[in-house]
Amino acid sequence: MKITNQLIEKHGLKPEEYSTIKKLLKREPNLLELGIFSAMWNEHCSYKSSRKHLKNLPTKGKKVIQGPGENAGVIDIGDDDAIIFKIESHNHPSYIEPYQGAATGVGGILRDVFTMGARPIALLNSIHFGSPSHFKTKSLLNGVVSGIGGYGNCIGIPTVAGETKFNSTYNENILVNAMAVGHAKKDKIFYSKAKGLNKSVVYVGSKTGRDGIHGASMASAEFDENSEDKKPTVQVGDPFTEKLLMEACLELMKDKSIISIQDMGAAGLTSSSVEMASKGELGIELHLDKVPCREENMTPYEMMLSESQERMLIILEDGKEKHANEIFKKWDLDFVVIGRTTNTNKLTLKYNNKIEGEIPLDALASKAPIYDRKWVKKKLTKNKVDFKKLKKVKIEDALIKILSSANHSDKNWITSQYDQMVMCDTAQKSGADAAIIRIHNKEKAIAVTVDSSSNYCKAHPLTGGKQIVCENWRNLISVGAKPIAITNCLNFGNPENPKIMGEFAECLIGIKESCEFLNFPVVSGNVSFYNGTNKKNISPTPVIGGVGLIQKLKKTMDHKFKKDDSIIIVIGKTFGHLEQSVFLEEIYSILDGQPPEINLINEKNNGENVLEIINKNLVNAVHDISTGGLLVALAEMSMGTNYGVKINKPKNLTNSLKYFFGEDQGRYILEIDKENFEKVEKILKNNNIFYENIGSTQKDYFEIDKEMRIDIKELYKINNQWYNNY
Amino acid sequence: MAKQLRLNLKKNKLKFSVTVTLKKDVLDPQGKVVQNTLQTLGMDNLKSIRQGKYFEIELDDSDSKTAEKKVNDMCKKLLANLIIEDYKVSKI
Amino acid sequence: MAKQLRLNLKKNKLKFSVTVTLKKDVLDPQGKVVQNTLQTLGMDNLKSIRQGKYFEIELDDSDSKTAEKKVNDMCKKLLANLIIEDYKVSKI
Amino acid sequence: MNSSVIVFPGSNCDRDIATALEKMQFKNQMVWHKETKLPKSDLIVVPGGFSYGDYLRSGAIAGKSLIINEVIKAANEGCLILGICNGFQILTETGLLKGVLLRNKNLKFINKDINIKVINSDTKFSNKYKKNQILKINIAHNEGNYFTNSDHLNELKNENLIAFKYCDKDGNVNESANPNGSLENIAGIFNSKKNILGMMPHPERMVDNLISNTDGINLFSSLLK
Ligand SMILES: Nc1ncnc2c1ncn2[C@@H]1O[C@H](COP(=O)(O)OP(=O)(O)O)[C@@H](O)[C@H]1O
Ligand SMILES: [Mg+2]
Repeated sequence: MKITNQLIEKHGLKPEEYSTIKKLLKREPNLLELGIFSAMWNEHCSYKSSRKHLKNLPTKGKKVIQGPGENAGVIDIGDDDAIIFKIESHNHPSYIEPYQGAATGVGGILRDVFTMGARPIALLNSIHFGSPSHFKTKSLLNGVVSGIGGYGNCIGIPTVAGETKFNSTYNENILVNAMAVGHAKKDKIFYSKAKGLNKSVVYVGSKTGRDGIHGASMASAEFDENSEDKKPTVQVGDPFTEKLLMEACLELMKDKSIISIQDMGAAGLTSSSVEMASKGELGIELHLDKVPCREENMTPYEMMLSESQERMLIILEDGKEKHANEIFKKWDLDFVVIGRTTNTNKLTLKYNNKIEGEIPLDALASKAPIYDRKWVKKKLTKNKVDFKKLKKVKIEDALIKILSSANHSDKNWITSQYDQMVMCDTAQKSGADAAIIRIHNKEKAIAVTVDSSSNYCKAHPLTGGKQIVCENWRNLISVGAKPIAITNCLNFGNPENPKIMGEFAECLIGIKESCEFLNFPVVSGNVSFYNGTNKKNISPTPVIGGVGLIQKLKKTMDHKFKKDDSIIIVIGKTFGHLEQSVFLEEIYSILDGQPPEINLINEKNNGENVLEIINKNLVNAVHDISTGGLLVALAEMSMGTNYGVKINKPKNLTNSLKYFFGEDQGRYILEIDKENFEKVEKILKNNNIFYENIGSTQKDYFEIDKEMRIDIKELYKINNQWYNNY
Repeated sequence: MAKQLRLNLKKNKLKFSVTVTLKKDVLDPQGKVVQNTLQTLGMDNLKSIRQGKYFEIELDDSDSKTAEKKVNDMCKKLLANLIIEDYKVSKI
Repeated sequence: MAKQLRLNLKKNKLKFSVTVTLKKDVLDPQGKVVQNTLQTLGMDNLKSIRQGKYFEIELDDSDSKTAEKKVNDMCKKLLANLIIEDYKVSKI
Repeated sequence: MNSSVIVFPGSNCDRDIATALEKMQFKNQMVWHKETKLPKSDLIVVPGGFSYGDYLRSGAIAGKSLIINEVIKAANEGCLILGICNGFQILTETGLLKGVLLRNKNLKFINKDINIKVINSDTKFSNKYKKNQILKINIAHNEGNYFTNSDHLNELKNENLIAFKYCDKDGNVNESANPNGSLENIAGIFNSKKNILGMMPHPERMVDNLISNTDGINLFSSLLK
């Protein structure tokens, strides 16, 4: 078939890129080869727009065993234990088909983690929907939540934390990011780099169908007159098969059969085979007639580009084929030797021994295009909100409005659809600042959480980028964990637009600064560009997934008040920064102004001191102050317990709204027994930490002196209505 | 008498059956497992089995044309997901 | 020619549809919710909706009678839970 | 005491129950569904999870597996059988327990801690509990809505075969304490010989204070007596 300009365009390749392909090949590609280039050179696989910026992220550290570049990041948590984790987006498929899109997103990220030898122990998700009043939001929410639950519950891995946000910026492009965390033995980690000549390349898992063949689906009319609907662009997930695949892989990983292993994710067989061979500086030869197919008459093109789920590619040590085959047969999975490693440095594709395509591997990998795209800096707005012009609002009414809003309502409706307890190591479930998962049969535990802040990132990408890392760090600290490393999922609009590229570049600078300062390296991640429609891009939404370590889990720390008449202190200074706050957004619909500043020095000191206080057992409850400010955080600490607060009115701030709803960063609330107070004070004073004694806990009522008093059961009710009424 | 007739007409119950099936080429994990099970249970000659949904819908409508249109609407709006599923409506 | 015929015969694909529905006296929570949803979506005149399962089964069989018996067997053995469900087989 | 945990493809609470059994000093073995012989056991557990993906009907396909015939044989010989969650569903599909588990009435998967009341504490499975004792225990299922015909319901009542009922934290058995629409708030039942218990809640999740509570322990210690 002649490669026409139209065909090139339908494969998402630019004319210049096509010229480069011809140069690299020293000839015209055939259709199969064009498809392979299109799959490897697209943004998703090649990171062509982002690579230049990602390079600057701090990825090394004493605890880092493997940074970005593998299927997932690996950190050392002491003894012989390693934690393997990563986050990934599945935004577009989830908008088209929310249940299957979200489900296969979970499936994909799980494979990334167990490919490396880890047994997954926790799932997290960050989901962003359009405005609740948008006509699609409700069904998207329903579908995404049941899809995430459907997959995780079935495979039997607890979904323990996440975040859920609504904002009209996602009306036409929701975000569904899924994170998986696994545990492995340090000396049993598996990588994707191939080694050795003439080794068996084995296909295992589900059969290949015509799912999600991309580029091809649009161009299908060109090479297949049989209508569009033959080629579904959305994959259907099969968590049951994934469970079998996971158990089979983990069983095979017990001995030394595997040289390298790679899941077939985006661009399926193409990217997995190319990555393994190119990392190993080898060649690879595949016999496509051997590929297990679900449908009749599948072409090599379709096989190479199919994104059917629940498949893996393995390179085996010599003579291990029979042993491996037995394991996969036991689990009722396909197992076929489909090729060998070679010394040609080429990807060679044969069908019935006839060469159908042959491409030098460096053309697909190291010589893939990299762009230094134009980007512009975002100016920090000088606009301040003029309070005198705003209509008066009572503190109590504002609090109630925030607590009953979509974004700040209790997420119980969501989290009760996820099995959070399966595996019996979930020491702290959803609802806390971070979830806590015990390492099976050990005393230690990890804490995990995900965070994002699109409003801050939109207002000022650099500050926003810094802030999300800090918030994540704070959430881990709040449950008594020492933050170790993060993964990140960078959801942005169209990178060809210099403004959007600027948001990306600056968010990354912010992330880098925080990570460096806090010694909180990035070990894995994912970039998702082109979120939005042509004219309307989403607000920049980098999502941070963090992991922390609790050395000895004797009891869990959370944010719920435990006792009557204990002292409440706020660590960190309250200036009353209201621009970009939830208060202004929810009460006045004001979205203007600068986000709160981040002071990394204070951030670090405050956090480290809070951690010390927790470790010394001097505190009953800890909560970081995030969106909604002090008052919302206090309400969150009260709701669902028997204890409210009695807060003194602030003395030195003129505006109590600023005091109670301001979103100054780096702050924590601590509930401390009276008899421990002196010890806590001493630690804080010794280390020059700013803190304020703001009041005490009391039974049943949430009270600000001379300002408001409300039954905490009432607050709880208010906070639990939104989802059930939606 | 005329009134009676009208009433009857109004009360006319119309019944439709709807089948919703996955599009060809879409993975049917359930069907696959059911097929394997039937085969291990000794059901030879079984070539393929695909699973879908079935609905029996009753409408209080006098006109079978408009009723059928309504059922088609239901399918598009809720019962079937046209991205991955096809549906078929028949009168029963 | 005879051989050809036999081959054809052997290759005879027979296709059946099976619907499995909950018995009348068994609560159908799913159908109920679908019904409510449709009603809130403004589907007036909807009288009742019941949900069930649908299977499309292909057999490599030459004789339609035995094939149909086999399909009935499949239903009894696996596809339907006769305590709560009824099934219906039709040739398509 | 010797226990066996049956593992089906898709079982996912098998490790959890094994951990709990070992903690309670059972000598436990895992039994793969393709096996045709059971090791000598005093207790057989059919664990929770999504055997065969819950495809078709939850428990239906596992109910046709090879090993199930052995479980049925053992049950008829009086061996103790415990089916938890998906295990309960499997036991009803095999006919070892009567009735069925339908979709939850809200059509959603439900995972939360709920309360159940011990209705019959005079069995091998429940003798360490007090009658009417209220337990806080985790449920996690899509199909836990127990249903049976009126004859069987009468039998359950008359012969004291209801093991647990969903209740509120004060022990009231009512509609609002019913998480999934189960007939008469039934959370678990015995067969007529009371050597088989099927229950939707997960006792194996309640044996460790650091993770949850220890309300499930007495079920296992009852068996040890
Ligand atoms: N989609 C979700 N899946 C699981 N847990 C969620 C989800 N959305 C929110 N949560 C949980 O709800 C709680 C509140 O979320 P959020 O307000 O984002 O917390 P924070 O401000 O501390 O980051 C957290 O414990 C979080 O894990
Ligand atoms: Mg928090």
